[in-house]
Formats: sequence, structure tokens, C-alpha cells
Amino acid sequence: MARTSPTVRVLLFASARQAVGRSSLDWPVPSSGVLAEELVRRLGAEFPKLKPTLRTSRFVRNGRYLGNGRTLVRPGDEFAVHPPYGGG
Amino acid sequence: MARTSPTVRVLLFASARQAVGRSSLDWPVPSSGVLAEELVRRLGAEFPKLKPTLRTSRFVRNGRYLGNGRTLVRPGDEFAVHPPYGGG
Amino acid sequence: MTSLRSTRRTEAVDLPVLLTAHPLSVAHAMRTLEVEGAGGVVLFAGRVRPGRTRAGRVVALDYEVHRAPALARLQELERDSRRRFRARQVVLWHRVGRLGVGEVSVIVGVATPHRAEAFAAARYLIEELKSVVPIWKTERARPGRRPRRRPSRRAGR
Amino acid sequence: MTSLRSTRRTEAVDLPVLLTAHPLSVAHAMRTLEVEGAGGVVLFAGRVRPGRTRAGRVVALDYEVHRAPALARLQELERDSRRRFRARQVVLWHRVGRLGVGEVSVIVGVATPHRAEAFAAARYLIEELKSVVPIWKTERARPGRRPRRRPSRRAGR
Repeated sequence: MARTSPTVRVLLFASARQAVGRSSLDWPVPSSGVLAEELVRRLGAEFPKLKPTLRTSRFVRNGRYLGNGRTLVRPGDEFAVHPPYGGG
Repeated sequence: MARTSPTVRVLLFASARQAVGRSSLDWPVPSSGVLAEELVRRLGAEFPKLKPTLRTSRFVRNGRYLGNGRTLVRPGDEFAVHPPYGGG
Repeated sequence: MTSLRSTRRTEAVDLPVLLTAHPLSVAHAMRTLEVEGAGGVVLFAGRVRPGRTRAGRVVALDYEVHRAPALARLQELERDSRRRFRARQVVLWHRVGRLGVGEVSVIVGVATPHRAEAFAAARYLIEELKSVVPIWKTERARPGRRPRRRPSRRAGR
Repeated sequence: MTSLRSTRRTEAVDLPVLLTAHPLSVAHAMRTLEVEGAGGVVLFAGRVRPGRTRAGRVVALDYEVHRAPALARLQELERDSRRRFRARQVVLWHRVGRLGVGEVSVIVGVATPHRAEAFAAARYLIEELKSVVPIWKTERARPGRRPRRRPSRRAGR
């Protein structure tokens, strides 16, 4: 039953990946979806070490940067946590 | 006899070369030498087309840039006329 | 170079934008920038520098990328540089995966009609690349002796 | 590149300063700039651009040089860049003689610990090179038809 419950694919990079110990999670959400800010709050509650990184991160839903936390994240979406970049 | 008279080797580049039609001259000078400013004046008198270029040129005696026209140029010296540079 | 040039149209590295696990070639980048009407070409190459962290001597950097948004951002930068700096050709190449000390991690190149624009564009592109493109690096360090010229600090850690 | 690198110490092009009638290689320049501790490398390459003069279409540039003072000035610039920008390695290469459209006339490259210095140094070096080094160029033009997109100006000359 758990395998078919609605989930969001959470992608974790760099310090977010290190804080959680994984590069992705299938995170359960209501079938009606969840606000991005609520999803972020729950991730922080589940992984306290992730909290500092979440405060400085940008969030990307299905490849698009979120302007604010009021975006609805739906089952099947990809939701990426982007800590500050460091390419080059 | 002319072949053994004391001369300065005058090097002409770019617009100076084009004005004179040659890239170098063996220019007769007194065995006691000549002031650079006098040498430049005489070159301009001999080659009127060279005059505009001489006004904007730098002069180099034996590889050293001249700070003013009071330097003595002696027989056997090399005296180069450098129009404004255009490398790159 | 001539023999390589004859095949250049088929090489993936002719792309203006590239994220790859394979080594980056500055020579290929320059050939990509050989376009008509471009009198000035400026190329920046960034390399993994040797260094130290608290964990020891840096032996490698791991570069991570979120590929789809990274490519989208790089393509935006390419368009940007064509519009703002009249760039005729652009190279925005970043390597990902594990890189050893001395390896080239990034090449930014730009060909413009005149050199002032080429310098401005290259500088703009590398700064933007570092701040808006989702790429991250993590240092890999190996515990080891400190450099001999600083023996006095060895006992302190 | 690896096979070339093994011979690099014997190549003349490893010199920081070069005035030559032979074609300049950007790839060689980059290898010359591969020194330890240099995280940022900026390279500028200038090429002969197509153009028009009153005499017609530019088909070549003739570069003249006063060799001894030119080398002395280039060496001063090299020392300068090591002192002012902490440059670890420098390339100041200029080609002389006749160059066709598209050929590389000059390569200025600099390797520094950090990229800001590399950009500043490269920009400084190319501007200085153009203003203080005794090199001159003369355009070689070939009378020819004007580009078809400006037919109205053809009769006027």
C-alpha cells in the first residue's frame, strides 16, 4: 500500500544531500498536493540537520524556480533543494 | 670616399617607411655627432612627406627611447623613427 | 589543428553549452570560437587548485549539477551575451563529477567583434555562471602531513 | 595533448615572450600557462578581421616590428604582471609578417591564483602591448566589388 501512496520526488544537492545522507527522497504528500512552504517545513522537522541549509536554499519545482512558498506541489512533481551555488 | 663618411643608420617603420619609400637610410653626420632634434629636422627637410609622421613619432637610439631631442647621435648609432604603434 | 578542424562540425564540444563528465579541452573551445567577424576572443579556464581544509590536503573536487535547470540557465546566459555584448560565439562548458588537482573545471569563452566587449562578456559570464547555475563542489581531502615549512602548527591540531 | 606535453620543455613557444613569423597556437599558449597554483587562466587572442578600406577589401595585414626594443618592452610587461597581478605565468606572443584574414595575430595569456587578477592582468597586458610595443600593421587591400547589400554606394566612389 505504501508504494502506491502519492509522493513528491525531493532532490537534495550538496549540503542538503550531506545533511540527509541521501540525494533523493520519495516524500509522501496528500493527493491534493501541499504548499511548497509547508513541504519545506516538514522536511526541516524530519531532518533537523537540514534546517540551516533550507534557510539559504532556493527551491525548484519541475525545473522552475519558485518565487515564493505559495506554489502547490503535487504528487509526481520533482522538488529540488538548491543550496547556494558553487560552480566554476 | 662617400662610403667611408660617418653615418647614422636610420630605421623607418610603417608610415615613416612609406613616406620615404625605404626602410632604412645611411644618413651622413659630422664625426662629432648631431643632436637628435637636429637630425629629425634634417630628415624632415629632405623628405617633406615624412614631416607629419615625425611630429607624432617617438625616437629610439640604439634601442633606448629618447626623452628629449638633446641627445647626441653619433656615427655608427642606430636611430629609429617610431610612428604611433598599432600591434594587436 | 587542420586535421581536427575538418571534423569539428560533428564534435559535441562545438556546442555553446556543455555539462560533461569528460575532460574539457581548451583547444576545442578555441576552435568553437573561430567564427567570422570575431576579432577578439577571450577565454577563461578555471582549474582545481591545490589547497588544504581542516580534513587535510585537497586531492579532488566533486562537482554536482542539477542538470535540466543548469542547462536552461546556461542557455539563458548564452542568449544574454549575444544580446548584451554582441557575442558571435560563446562557450560555456562545465565539467561535473570528480576532478583531480590541476584539471580544468570550467571554460568560458566569447568571441566578439572587438576586444573590449570580449573581456566584459567573459567576466560577466563567469560571475553569472558561479552565482545562478545549479552546480556545487565538495572538497575531497586526504589527511596528511602539513607542509614542512609550517612544522610549528603541526602539533596544534 | 599528452604526446605534445612530453616535449613541451623543448618548444620555443614555452617562452613567455615571443615575436615570430610562424603561426601562433592557442593550444600551446594554454599549455605554457599550466603552472602550479594558478586557479584562473585568462587568454586573449586577437585575429585579423575582414574589413574594407578605400582601396578595397582587406585581404591581409602586414605586421612590422622593431625587434630589440619590442622584446625589451614585452619583457618589462611580463615582469610588471608578475609584480602587480601576482601572475605565475604569462604569455605575450605576437606574430609578425603577412597575416591573412582570420589568422591569430596576438595571444596574451596570464595564469594567476584567482580569476579576478587574471582578468585584470590580461586586460592590462593587451592594452599596454598595443600602446607601448613597437609593432605596426599595414592593411593590404584588393579592389573588388562592394557587398551586394550596399549597391547604392557603389557608384559614388
